Amino acid sequence: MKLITAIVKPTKLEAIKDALEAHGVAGLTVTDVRGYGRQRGHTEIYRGAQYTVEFVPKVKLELLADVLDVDGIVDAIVEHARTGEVGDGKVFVSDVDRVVRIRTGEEDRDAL
Amino acid sequence: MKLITAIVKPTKLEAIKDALEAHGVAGLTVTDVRGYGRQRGHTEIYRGAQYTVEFVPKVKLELLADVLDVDGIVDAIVEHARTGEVGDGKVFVSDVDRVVRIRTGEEDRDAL
Amino acid sequence: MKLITAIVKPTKLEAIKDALEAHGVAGLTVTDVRGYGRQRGHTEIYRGAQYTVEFVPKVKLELLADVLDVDGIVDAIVEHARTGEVGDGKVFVSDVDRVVRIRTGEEDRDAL
Amino acid sequence: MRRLAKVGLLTGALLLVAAPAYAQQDGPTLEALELNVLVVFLMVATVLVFIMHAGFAMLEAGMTRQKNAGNIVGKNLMTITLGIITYYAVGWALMYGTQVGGVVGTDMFFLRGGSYEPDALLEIDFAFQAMFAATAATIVSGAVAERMRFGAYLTVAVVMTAVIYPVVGAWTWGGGWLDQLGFVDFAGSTIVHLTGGVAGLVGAAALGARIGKFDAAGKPRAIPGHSMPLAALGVLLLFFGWFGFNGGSVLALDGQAIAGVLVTTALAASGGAVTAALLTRLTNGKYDVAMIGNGILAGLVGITAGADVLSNGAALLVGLVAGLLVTASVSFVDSIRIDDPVGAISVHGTCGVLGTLWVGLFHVDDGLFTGGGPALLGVQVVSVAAVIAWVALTSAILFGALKALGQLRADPDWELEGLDLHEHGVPGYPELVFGAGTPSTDTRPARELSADRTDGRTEA
Amino acid sequence: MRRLAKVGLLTGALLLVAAPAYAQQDGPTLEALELNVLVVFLMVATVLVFIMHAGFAMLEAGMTRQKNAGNIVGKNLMTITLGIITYYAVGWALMYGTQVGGVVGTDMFFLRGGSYEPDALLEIDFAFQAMFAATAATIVSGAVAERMRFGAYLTVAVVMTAVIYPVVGAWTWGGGWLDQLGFVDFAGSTIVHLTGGVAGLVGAAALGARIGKFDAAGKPRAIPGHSMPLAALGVLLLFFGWFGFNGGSVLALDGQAIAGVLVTTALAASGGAVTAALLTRLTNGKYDVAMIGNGILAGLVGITAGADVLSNGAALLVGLVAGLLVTASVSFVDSIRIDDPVGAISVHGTCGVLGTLWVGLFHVDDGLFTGGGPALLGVQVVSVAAVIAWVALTSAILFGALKALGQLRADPDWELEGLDLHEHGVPGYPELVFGAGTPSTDTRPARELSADRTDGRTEA
Amino acid sequence: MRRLAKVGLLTGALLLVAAPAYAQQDGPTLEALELNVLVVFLMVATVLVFIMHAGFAMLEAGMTRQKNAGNIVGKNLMTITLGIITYYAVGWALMYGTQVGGVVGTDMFFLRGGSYEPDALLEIDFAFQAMFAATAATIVSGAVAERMRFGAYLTVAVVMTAVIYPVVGAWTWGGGWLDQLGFVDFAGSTIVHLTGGVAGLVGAAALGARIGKFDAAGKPRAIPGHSMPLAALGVLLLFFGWFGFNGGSVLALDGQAIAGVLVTTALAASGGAVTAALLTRLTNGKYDVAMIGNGILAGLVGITAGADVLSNGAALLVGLVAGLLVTASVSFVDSIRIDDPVGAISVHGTCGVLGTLWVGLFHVDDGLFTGGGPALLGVQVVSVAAVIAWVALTSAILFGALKALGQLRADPDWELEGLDLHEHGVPGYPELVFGAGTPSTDTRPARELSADRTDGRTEA
Ligand SMILES: Nc1ncnc2c1ncn2[C@@H]1O[C@H](COP(=O)(O)OP(=O)(O)O)[C@@H](O)[C@H]1O
Ligand SMILES: Nc1ncnc2c1ncn2[C@@H]1O[C@H](COP(=O)(O)OP(=O)(O)O)[C@@H](O)[C@H]1O
Ligand SMILES: Nc1ncnc2c1ncn2[C@@H]1O[C@H](COP(=O)(O)OP(=O)(O)O)[C@@H](O)[C@H]1O
Repeated sequence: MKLITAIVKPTKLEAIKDALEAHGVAGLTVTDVRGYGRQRGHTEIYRGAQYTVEFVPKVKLELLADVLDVDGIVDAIVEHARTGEVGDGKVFVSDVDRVVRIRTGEEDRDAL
Repeated sequence: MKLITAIVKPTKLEAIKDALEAHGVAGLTVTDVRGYGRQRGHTEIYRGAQYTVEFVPKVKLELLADVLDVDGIVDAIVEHARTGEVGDGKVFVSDVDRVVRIRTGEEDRDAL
Repeated sequence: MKLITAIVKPTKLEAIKDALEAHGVAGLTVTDVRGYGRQRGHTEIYRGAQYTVEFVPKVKLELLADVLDVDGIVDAIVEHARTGEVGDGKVFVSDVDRVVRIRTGEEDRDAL
Repeated sequence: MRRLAKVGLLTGALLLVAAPAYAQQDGPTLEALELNVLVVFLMVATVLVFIMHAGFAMLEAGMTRQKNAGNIVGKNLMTITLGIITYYAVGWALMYGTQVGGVVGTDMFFLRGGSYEPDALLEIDFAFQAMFAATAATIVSGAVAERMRFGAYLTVAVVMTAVIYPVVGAWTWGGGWLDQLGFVDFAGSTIVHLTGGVAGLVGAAALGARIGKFDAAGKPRAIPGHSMPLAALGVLLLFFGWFGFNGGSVLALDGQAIAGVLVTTALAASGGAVTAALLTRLTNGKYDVAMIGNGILAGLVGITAGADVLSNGAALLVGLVAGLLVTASVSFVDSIRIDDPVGAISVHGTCGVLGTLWVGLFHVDDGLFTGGGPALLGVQVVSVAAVIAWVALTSAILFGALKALGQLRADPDWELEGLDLHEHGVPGYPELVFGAGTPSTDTRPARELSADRTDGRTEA
Repeated sequence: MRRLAKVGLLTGALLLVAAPAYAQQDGPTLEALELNVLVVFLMVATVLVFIMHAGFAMLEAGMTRQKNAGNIVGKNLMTITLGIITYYAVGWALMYGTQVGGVVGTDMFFLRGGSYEPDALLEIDFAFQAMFAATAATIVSGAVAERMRFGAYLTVAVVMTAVIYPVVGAWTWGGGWLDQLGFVDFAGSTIVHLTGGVAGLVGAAALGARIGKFDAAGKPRAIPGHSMPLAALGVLLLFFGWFGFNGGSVLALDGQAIAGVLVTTALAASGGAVTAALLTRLTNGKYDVAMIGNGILAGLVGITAGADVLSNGAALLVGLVAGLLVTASVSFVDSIRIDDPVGAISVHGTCGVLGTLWVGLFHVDDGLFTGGGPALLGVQVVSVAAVIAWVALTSAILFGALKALGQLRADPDWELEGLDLHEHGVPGYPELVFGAGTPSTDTRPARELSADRTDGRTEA
Repeated sequence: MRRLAKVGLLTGALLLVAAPAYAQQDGPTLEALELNVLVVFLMVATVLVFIMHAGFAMLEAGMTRQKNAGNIVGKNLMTITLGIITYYAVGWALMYGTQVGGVVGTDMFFLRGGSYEPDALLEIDFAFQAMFAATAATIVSGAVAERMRFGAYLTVAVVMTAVIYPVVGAWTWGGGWLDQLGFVDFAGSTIVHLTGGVAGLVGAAALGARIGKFDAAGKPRAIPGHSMPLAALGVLLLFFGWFGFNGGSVLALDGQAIAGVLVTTALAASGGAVTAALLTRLTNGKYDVAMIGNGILAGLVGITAGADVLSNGAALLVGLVAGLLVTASVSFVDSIRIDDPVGAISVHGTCGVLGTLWVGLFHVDDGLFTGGGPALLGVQVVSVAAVIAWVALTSAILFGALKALGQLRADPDWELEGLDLHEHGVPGYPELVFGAGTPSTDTRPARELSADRTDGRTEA
């Protein structure tokens, strides 16, 4: 089993979710995060003083998937998350030993 | 070392934490997340228009544990997170190379 | 590729970020989390009743890095996150199969 | 044409248009002016009491959890509006209609018929007093917050403003048997606040505690409200409105009385804050801001019965005592396993009793401690008891019936997930629950949107 | 020296200092007192209408998303302030200056010259009416929320208070042609609310919908506001202020009229809440709190035209109807793919028409259903049509010009990330966006800071 | 019996009950009516000034971080309440008691004894002025926000309302030496606002900056407030209340003066908004909403000294200037490394000076630019200097003593984690800190709870 993690622009979440749904993905988990990267934050003036925001709001998707489905899912995410502008984010894949569905106790593929 | 991740219903957090504490777990980390899965969100009417919430509030627990303790912890989580209703969530386990306790620099088992 | 995860005190975020930047780290992702551990929460009185907060606000940093950079980064985090008080948090390292930069499709080292 | 004209013209011209009969009858006499000014004074008082409903809304929202924030303010919106209609249709009649046996009025439904012709005084008096009726009802909403069904609450609000409060009013301000006994309750420590507090107590008892309020051993656990700024705003709006609540209750253009009442009101509220602050600091080591808010309200409830007949010193003192009493009462209510999320029972009930009895003790002329003997105190005690009995009985029937019908308490999962979602379909703070910017709405292909903004950002 | 003195002294002494001519002329006469009281009455009304701007700010902020919260309250701050200046410089003159052809005033710019000498009545009348002008403008801000540029909005606010609203005012309250026709609009269902509603409709149409408001198939999607407590506070502040809006519009020290207006206003608002609550409960199974808020405002707009000439029954009825109508209208506006985030078009536009026609139907003397024949109704219809035509035309030019200049709508990425960030540099809730405690500021070495607090914590 | 009765009856009957002596003495005369109306007018003004404390609470809370939200509103709750008591016990006496040498009053502690018998005017005057005293104190709380200990702040609030402000008041409104010099400060640009601003400056300097406010190089960093909607609500409530602050300061039933004051107040506030908006737009490219709010308040402070003696044009102008000045002043205060989280020093201090001197320049009769020569300006300058000297000295002693005792500044870890947690035990927004639905309370076994709700959800 694999865990696919994607850090993307918040405005892309809906499109990605729709694409993954079409792709047969049955579930995923979303977290609000803040990113620091090549896309710099803003420097603004607030009441006359400099206001530097170094973190940019992003959304993190976590998705458990079978090894065989990983590449398709990664491609779908990359396609729908891309604007071509700096700050589009990352997708990464890591290994998972075991997955359990709490409701039923099913494991691995069956747990998705 | 292993990382156990559980995505559960927010109302179950307290019971799980109490169970894990009883089980000897010394620490864990909690994140507010939103889940998309078999448990569908709501479709409501707000001011006459359809309001579809596709994400359901969930809580993510992350727990570093020694390999030997993993099964007991997973079982404890599954037991206390279960309502039997769709949306109870997932538990998954993955591998961790190295854990450091920041305060002391202790590593691995000693870092927990 | 490796994923370095650090759970630290929120007030240390800025110092750590500055240190990592000096260290050549190009990006990281931050999440607000709550921790349960040796550092106990508070027991307070609110309107005459006991108010026990068992979770302490923490910040989670996630950082994709090349294997070769891991130790230096971990050391930098540990150094700048440390107050010596209980609750300083953990750093842990895990393996990542593949990293993609969404904007360009570059992979692994090039994706950072 | 709508412009102010020179006064001579104006009084003539506009009045002739607006209300010819009236203008003819009154003319520019001192009496007519006094009447008109009295209406303006009561307009001020009416709007001040009205805005107390915003105060209750903010206080109750601030002192409960965010998952129920829409629900609680929804209750407040309905209380004042339903309350006005009900009091117009029925409540006023029972309270001020021609009485039967000193117990209840029988005419003037919909403000029609009865002993008064519709006129300026009737109308403004109604407006002022309708706000009071709704206040008695809204006190309940705090005590039953976070677990009662919305429909059931609407029923309670209707019955409170139609029957329970008006009957108390009939006995007292309506000239009924307690009034004849000599009961003194200037602006309603008992008539409004204790009535609301007792109904709240019965409601909270009938409902049971919120899930999680008491641990397995029955020990109370604090469930802090979600926003101290909203709670503080609520307290200050209530304090603001209370100047109209008490000031307007002079019900006459009597500057001496009005000024005196404003000062006693301000002093008592202030006293409540100070002792609540000090007591929490002394016992817990920390200043409990929510309790300071309750202390202010306790002082206000405490002065309400005697704002016009207490010296400034006695007013400050009742506030100081109320601040202590409310703190003790909140713990006591917890200790008997009644769950009152905002402290309504202690603030309005306990301190309502305090304020009423205080008049018996410190009335400038007739108080026990001011040389007036025990007679007034006796009347106050009897009246408090009578009101408690009536309200407890009727609200027990009301809440009991709703409970028997299974309509009283929200389902546990509604309660756990929040009443907002289940009763209203949408959380009070949707973006705190479902993420910012919901719905995330960038559904057009990227090329249709202009390129993401890059100003002020540099590519590394 | 600043102290109240005994009245005799006071009236003499202070008046002599403050306004010698005035004091001499008036003396302690009944007329002088009446004039002074009238000013106090209108001061009360003025501040009440003023606080409606806080009501609009809270309502509009609460009913839009958190990413635009700073922007929307910024608009409200600018509307009332720019509006006062513009109305002072130009608006009042066009509305109340010496008229040309019953269409527009021509003097009294900056309140100078013209038919009135500056005096107490002119000044207080201006203060009161300036708040009305700003109200007409601020209604627009709700309809165009979350996607219009700030600079463009300021332009709209200026033109609304300088020209569009004052011309409507000149035709009616200023004594122009509609007034001469016999148009009845007591406090401005048409003159203020419909004017704002029509301009809002034109603005919303010119702007187009917010990204994500309609799905690919054109079906409306709800975009809930970010804070129901703020929205409810806004509704209650508006209701509060409306007592001054309508009450003050009596414009005379006429207790009978004032009292009557307060009661009809309260009843209509209440009616709106009740039907909106019941209708949403019946159709969706849930009480829609935001719609209850809209229902209250709908009832208030509905009563505004006839608050002084409707019976209490007709007032309650117009509220009940308004609660239904606003609910239907909100859906209708959605269905024609106009995006009105806060329901301004339905509340102020649709119910503005309702209130104006209602006078034609139920005017105590001249209504169609009260034996007055169809004449008044005819005048009301013509007047509504005339106002719609004027406002639609001028605001179409205004919004059209802004659009042609590319200055109307915010860039899509501004809109997606929030107007706060792009127009104002800082989010309305920075810590919800960038994390709590921004900037995270513990930059001193650990040893300089005292050790982290450990009280109340135990090492395991 | 509590009902309005026909006026004849009423005036007789109720007055006899409430205040027999008074009723006898006054009768239904014009003088009695005027006095009673004056009390009503001052009641309106009093409640308006009171609600400014809600304005300060919301403004200060909105412009600071969420971790200190409970703390800051707690300070506001205590300032108004402690302030009322202190001013009642001591402050009024020092300010308005029989003076010694034009410097300080010596009797009337607890409003007793002294030159006035307790009567309607004394009582209402006290109520009105107590709100002013608390205003001077609460200004400080903004400047010292987010790092001062709660207990120390309470001490400051007491000393401000007991001594520092009353002595300034004794010199001026109390008839002391500055009054005798001819100092003109209508409603307190100097007496209230500058007094608060100077004490705030001293406090902020004594405390030092918040951690993170200045970077290693000493460059100021913005620390945005956590809620623009609350800040805007605060500004609008302050603007609202200021109509009473200035209007009520006429202290007489003088319609001419009251109306004029309301208009100058509205114009100045509006001017402040406009220039603050334009200036931030021109210099930063973005409209700074927080600065617009400061601009409004700056305009209000600027008009306060001369609201009754400035033409409308001069009023608008002082507002426009105040909007520029406050923007510059905020940057200047930053540049000298004083940390004033809400801009209190600039708004109340800098613009307090502006407003006071403006009177010397533009007083309708005696201004330098209106042909009155430099005399008044000289007096204004001297008075400003005297007040600054007194307040700076006394508050330096006060803050110095607290600092010497180690009681002034919160520990760094309190400050970093938030004063709410450490001073009050519970965050202002517990669910933002500890997660929604705290405590997560589903502790009963699953079978006891009804099954989780599945309505409207489908199993895939
Ligand atoms: N090394 C990294 N580890 C973890 N997250 C990263 C890393 N680099 C970037 N990110 C995340 O990806 C987001 C986008 O990265 P950025 O460098 O700004 O743009 P791009 O991915 O287009 O090169 C960042 O905001 C951050 O959340
Ligand atoms: N493939 C997945 N990857 C990551 N998280 C998942 C996945 N599927 C489900 N989840 C998470 O688990 C939660 C519960 O899943 P769901 O399918 O609704 O119910 P169940 O686990 O009972 O079958 C979801 O809300 C989501 O947060
Ligand atoms: N076993 C664990 N798994 C995951 N997170 C943990 C674990 N133990 C502790 N943490 C996280 O680390 C934080 C600090 O841990 P704690 O035990 O309080 O202090 P320390 O790390 O100094 O020993 C906790 O608040 C929690 O977020």
